[in-house]
Amino acid sequence: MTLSTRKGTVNIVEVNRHDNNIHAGQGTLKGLDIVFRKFRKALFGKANTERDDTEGQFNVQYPEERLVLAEAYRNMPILLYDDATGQELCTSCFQCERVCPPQVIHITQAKHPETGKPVPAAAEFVLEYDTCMSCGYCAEVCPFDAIKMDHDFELSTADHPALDVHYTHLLRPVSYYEAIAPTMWAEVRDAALKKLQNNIKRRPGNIGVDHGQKIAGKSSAAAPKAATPAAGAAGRKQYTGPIAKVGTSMSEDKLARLMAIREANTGKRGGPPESGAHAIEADVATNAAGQVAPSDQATSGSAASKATGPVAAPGKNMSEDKLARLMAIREANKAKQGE
Amino acid sequence: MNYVVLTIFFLLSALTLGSGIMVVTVKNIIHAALWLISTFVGVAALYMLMEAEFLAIVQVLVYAGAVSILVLFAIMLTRQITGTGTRQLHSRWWVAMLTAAALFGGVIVPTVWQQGSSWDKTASDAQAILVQQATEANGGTRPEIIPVAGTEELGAALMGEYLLPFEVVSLLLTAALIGAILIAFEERTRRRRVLTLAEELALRKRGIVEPHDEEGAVVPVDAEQAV
Amino acid sequence: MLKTEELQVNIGPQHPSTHGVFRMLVTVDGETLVDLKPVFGYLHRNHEQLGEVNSYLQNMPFTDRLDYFNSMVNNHAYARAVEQLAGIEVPERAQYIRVIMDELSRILNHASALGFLLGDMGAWQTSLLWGLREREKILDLFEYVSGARMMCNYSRFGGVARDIDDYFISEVKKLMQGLPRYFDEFERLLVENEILLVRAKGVGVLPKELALSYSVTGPLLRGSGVPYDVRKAEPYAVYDRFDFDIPVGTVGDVYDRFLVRVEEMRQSYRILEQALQQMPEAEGGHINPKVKQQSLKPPVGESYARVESPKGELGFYLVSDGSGSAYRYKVRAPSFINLSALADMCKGYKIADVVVILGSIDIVMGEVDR
Amino acid sequence: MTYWPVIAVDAWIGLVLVSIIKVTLILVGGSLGMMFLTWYERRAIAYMQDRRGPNRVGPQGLLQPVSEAIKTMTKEDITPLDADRVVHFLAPVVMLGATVLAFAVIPWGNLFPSSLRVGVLFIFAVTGLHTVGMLMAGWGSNNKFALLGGMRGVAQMVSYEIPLLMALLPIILLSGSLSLTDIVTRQGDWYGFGWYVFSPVGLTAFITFFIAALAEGERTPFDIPEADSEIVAGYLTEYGGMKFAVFYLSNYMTNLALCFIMASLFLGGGNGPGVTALGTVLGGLLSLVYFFIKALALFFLMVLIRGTVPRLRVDQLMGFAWKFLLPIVLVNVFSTAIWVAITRWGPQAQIFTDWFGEPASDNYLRYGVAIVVTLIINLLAVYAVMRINRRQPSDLTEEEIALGLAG
Amino acid sequence: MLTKGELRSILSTEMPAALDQRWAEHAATAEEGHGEENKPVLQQDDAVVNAEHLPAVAHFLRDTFGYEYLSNITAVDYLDFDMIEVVYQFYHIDEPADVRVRVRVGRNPEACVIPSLTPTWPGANLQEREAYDMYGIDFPGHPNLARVYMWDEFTGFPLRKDFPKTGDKYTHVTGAE
Repeated sequence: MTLSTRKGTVNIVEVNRHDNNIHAGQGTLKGLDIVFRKFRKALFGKANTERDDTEGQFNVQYPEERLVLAEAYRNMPILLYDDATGQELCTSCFQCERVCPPQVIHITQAKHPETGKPVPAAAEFVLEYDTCMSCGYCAEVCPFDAIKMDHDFELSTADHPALDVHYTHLLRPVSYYEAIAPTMWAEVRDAALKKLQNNIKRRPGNIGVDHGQKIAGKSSAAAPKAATPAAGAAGRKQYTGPIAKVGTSMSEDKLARLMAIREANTGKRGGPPESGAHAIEADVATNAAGQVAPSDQATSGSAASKATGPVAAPGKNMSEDKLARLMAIREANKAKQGE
Repeated sequence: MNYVVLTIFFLLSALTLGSGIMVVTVKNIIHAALWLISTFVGVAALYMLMEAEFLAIVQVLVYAGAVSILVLFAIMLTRQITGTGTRQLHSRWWVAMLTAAALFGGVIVPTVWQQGSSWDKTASDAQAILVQQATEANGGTRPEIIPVAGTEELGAALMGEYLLPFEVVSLLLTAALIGAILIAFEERTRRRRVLTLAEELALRKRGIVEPHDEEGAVVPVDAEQAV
Repeated sequence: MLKTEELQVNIGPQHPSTHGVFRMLVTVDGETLVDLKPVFGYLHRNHEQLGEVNSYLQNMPFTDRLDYFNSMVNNHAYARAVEQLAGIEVPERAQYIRVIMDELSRILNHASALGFLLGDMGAWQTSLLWGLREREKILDLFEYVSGARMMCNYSRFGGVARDIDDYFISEVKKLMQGLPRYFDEFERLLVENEILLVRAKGVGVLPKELALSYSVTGPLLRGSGVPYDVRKAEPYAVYDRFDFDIPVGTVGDVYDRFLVRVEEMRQSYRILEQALQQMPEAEGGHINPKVKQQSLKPPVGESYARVESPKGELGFYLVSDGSGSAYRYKVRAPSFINLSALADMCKGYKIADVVVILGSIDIVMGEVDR
Repeated sequence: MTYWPVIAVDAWIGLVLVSIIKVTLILVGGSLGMMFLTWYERRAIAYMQDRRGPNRVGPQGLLQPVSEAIKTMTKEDITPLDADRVVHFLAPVVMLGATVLAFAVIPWGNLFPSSLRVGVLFIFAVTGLHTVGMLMAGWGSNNKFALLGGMRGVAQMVSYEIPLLMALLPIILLSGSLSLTDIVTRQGDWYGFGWYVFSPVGLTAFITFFIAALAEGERTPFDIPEADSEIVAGYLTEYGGMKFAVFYLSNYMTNLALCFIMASLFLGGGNGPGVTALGTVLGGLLSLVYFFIKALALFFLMVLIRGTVPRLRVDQLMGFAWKFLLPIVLVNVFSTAIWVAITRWGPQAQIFTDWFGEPASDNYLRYGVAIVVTLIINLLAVYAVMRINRRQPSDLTEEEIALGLAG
Repeated sequence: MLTKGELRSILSTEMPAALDQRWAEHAATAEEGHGEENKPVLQQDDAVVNAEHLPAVAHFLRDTFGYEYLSNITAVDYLDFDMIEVVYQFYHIDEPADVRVRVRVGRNPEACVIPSLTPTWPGANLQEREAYDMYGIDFPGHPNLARVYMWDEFTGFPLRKDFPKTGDKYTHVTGAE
């Protein structure tokens, strides 16, 4: 139906009010029928995992099953440091502090111990996790790719003051971020590491490394974050849910680029990476090994799956194919280093 | 006579009488109504003790379940429920008491006079007495229907012997029902009706800007809103 | 004669069906509603003043918190207002991305709003959970593209934060294969349900003649039979390139609003189909690279930009004094203004209808209280 | 061993003991049954909504109600300051008492028949006492929502008791007894399939009774007394912890009892194929199984309805009871009388014998005629009632059409 | 369809008394300082009407041109001009562009009075209440002019530019005062 207005015609569709139908309960019966069909489908355990599916159980049994998080997923900001040297990427340029909408970032710039001149490194970096609104602006504006958004969301704590997170607990190795967001890191990696090299030249002594090295990304228990994913990771099973196929979004050329970058970097860095990276690689390996026969466990419906990986890893959120590819890359890298 | 039954009987009687006393002594009328329900239930239990199942159940169904609910309903819609500050005793309370006592005596004395000799009879004895009385009344032959409170007998009696009173009572109740509906209907039409937006608009379209209800009060219609 | 006494009841602020902390001071005569006073502000956080303190970019994530069901639409509207103020061009591709996000938002909003409406009517959440199932899928897509499920913070001045990729498009297409089934199921479940009919027909009528004077917009206005849709009246983004209909009701009661929402989901589906088809040819990247996002200082002036949010006309009124933050930042929140019709719409109906009428307006307190 | 006969000296002591054991069994069994029902309902409704429902505590979440019982029992018992403390406290007790009494006369399959001659009436008499508890709760809480809920609840109960009892009349007419045990045994013909629901009058009675039972048990679409979206939780608003749990318990036990009663009255109770063939003990056990399956199936129907339909409004609820259910039920009583006349009257109505032959259980002609006649009467009644209640668009004024009242 | 500024010229012939000329000179001075930061400029294109004539103008706009949808009421506090401007945005149902009617009133309580549009446009109800709550504008004729966001006991009007904005909960983290 079209309606003519001064501007021309507008297509309108008048809704059908079913005024002239006789309603003797058949509408209710129709409803009962469709609900019963749903019930039957769900009762026999049909799982609803595909995006075009409208039948079957769609809920995720959270602590055991987890959705694969998108790479772009942002929760709380973290700071990165280089695995190899322990150099922090942050240069205290205050861009993030300025852009932060709720004003929760507080940076103190490092000073040269002798001259007192500012050094491109942060002496202290405080983030109020309780007020942070996870908008992701800090990561977006950071010219040095030092601040990134973490994927860890299990941050609940009874200790409210601990949510003013300090530098030591904010730091993660670069490899950690690489594991949770490989493509996003690959896009910026070159530039970031180059800038870091420039900054390191201007950092005297131990400035810029004396926060991250002490905890080396393995996250002390005092930190409200970081301890939790590892603790809860044992016995986690891979959920091939609606978003599990995120990894497929990595296009071929991107992948190739990633490989190239990795190879170049290993050459540049020289020497084996630091412990953090090792740990992650080991975890990835165990994770992948544990996934040889995950399917029957996943469908068995038992609450706790039996996989007992030693320490699970940030890599747990990745889909299988992504993991496999990452593994392949890592293997290649290792082989290169060994030579 | 069985002591257990006797004990139960006294307990139930105490409950019934105690509740009855509470009905007239408590100040809060809601509590009074609740005590009334307790009385009804006690009476029903007494019926049950006498194996008059149907009567007991009807007592619960009608009195405890329906009549008292209506009483409660009516009470809750009134004010002064708590009854604080109201006097319970009239200055000539003794007149009322004497009247009540006289009436009670008028019922209980003849009963005791007549039935006093059969107090130690059990239920089956009572049945026998009933049979005997009915036989005497029927002129020596045992009648087919023994008047006890069974459902079948009740039904037969209502549809046979007492058909006319039954029908008269039914008519009376129907009349009462219709009357109640009439009163309620009148009340409803007289009540100030709250107009919905669409009704207001419809009235305004017909040119009635300020509709009056029957009492002459103006149902406000915002004249400014007329489009 | 017997007289009945009017009773005042506070529905809310803590009440299962007031959609947040919202209070209705209701005067009832028996069960019939005589007067209703909406009371709110419990969630007031001075959003507009924050907008005058923050820089233009900093304010973007705050708009997420207005109507937290449709943060994509809020971002879009705010970005439009700033773009209009600063004269920023938006690439075609970014426009398409915004349209896709808006229409996905509309589907997810209506799916859950209808579920909540039926929940208010007393249906035990079945329709709601079916709606939430579809909503989950869409939210997962939002998360994939923007990084967050609800607080998307996706638009930027002159575009959107991240480009969408082939995977996203293929997933949207896949989602759209299932959506018609969901619509059909939903209609089978409830559209002709007798109890819904008696609960919704003739309830909360907002006549066509009065609807516009109440300034209501969105499904509320269209349910009353006024074919007004910002997407048609002022085709922003690329809406003039799509072929879609405006669903309108005839009576203006709860049932019409219900049906209009159901039909709007189908129309959104049509728009999505066309958008995905036209998208590959669209020029330009996902964002205008010339715009200085952080230090944006629009010239002195004012702008008002509006979009058709799922709840109605969402507008942002900005006054710039040439500095980095707005001189005046005002949100024309559809839920807030639609609420002004609530009291009159409820008058004369039963107290049980009030929650249904409120549900049919589809308010979000984050937007009402700001 | 010597004191054992001492106890048995007086028969009444044994009677009291047995009664105590029975009452305990009913209370414990009822509570367990209620716990099971909550789990059953939540799981079933979860599957309807594509969810899983409680599945953590115990196998398949079966112990979830237990954990919740513990939770409610350990909660603080709060009485509002201005509430009528005694009434507020007694309301759940009255409610539960009324419910438990109803269980006294339910025949558990063919194993434990009940003996009360007016069992059917008894059940409705004692469940009628619910209204007292509801009103006490609503008034005693001193809360407007609670009072509204209590009032609504009582109005609903009182209204729906009439169609409920009237819907029962055909069954009483058919069986000629008020005892549940008798009614069940009389449905044992036709290889255990002589259920009353298979006759047109029985079917009509069943449907109307089921609808009225939904209202009596406060189930959707008639859960108006506790309509959570309108009046928070109705008369339960001010209750928490153990008192609330008692209300909850009584509510579910009522529903359970109603399901048992419906299974007994219309679906043949424990009757089914093979019950008579297997003998007393085995057949009795089988009948118990049949009985529970029927009751749970009926409860599933209630859950299915809860998962599908919205709630009616108060005035619509009342209108439905008085304008739809009551006329249909009354006509059904009449057509039951016709059914009885056609199938059973021999000498009373010679003309039937002339036409259809002697009344007997294998005189299919009589049954066929009865089915056709009563079916026609009932369908006509339903049509007439719907026709009268549905106002034609031509009867409406222009404004009313504009208001959307046509449907 | 009315173009930008057309209503102003129409009004100057139809209802010359309704137009508010007081702010023309202010605008002229502001025009010179264009480009200077942190200084808002008064818009001159739209019809600026006297407060008491606002209902008449609004009805004129609705009845003559069919602008019957009052979309938005925005109050802006121009502290520099000691004036509060209220912008009424009207839409025609078929037109993409709005017509803005501006009312400029003083900031002191006696002058801050604008007749309410709620009797004709009930949709203005909550928006006028909001303007009252946040800016202290009195709308005579409004059925229930009470605070809408702030609590009733609150004093002051929070969105006025001279309303004090103080307090930082997180000074203990930064150590700043």
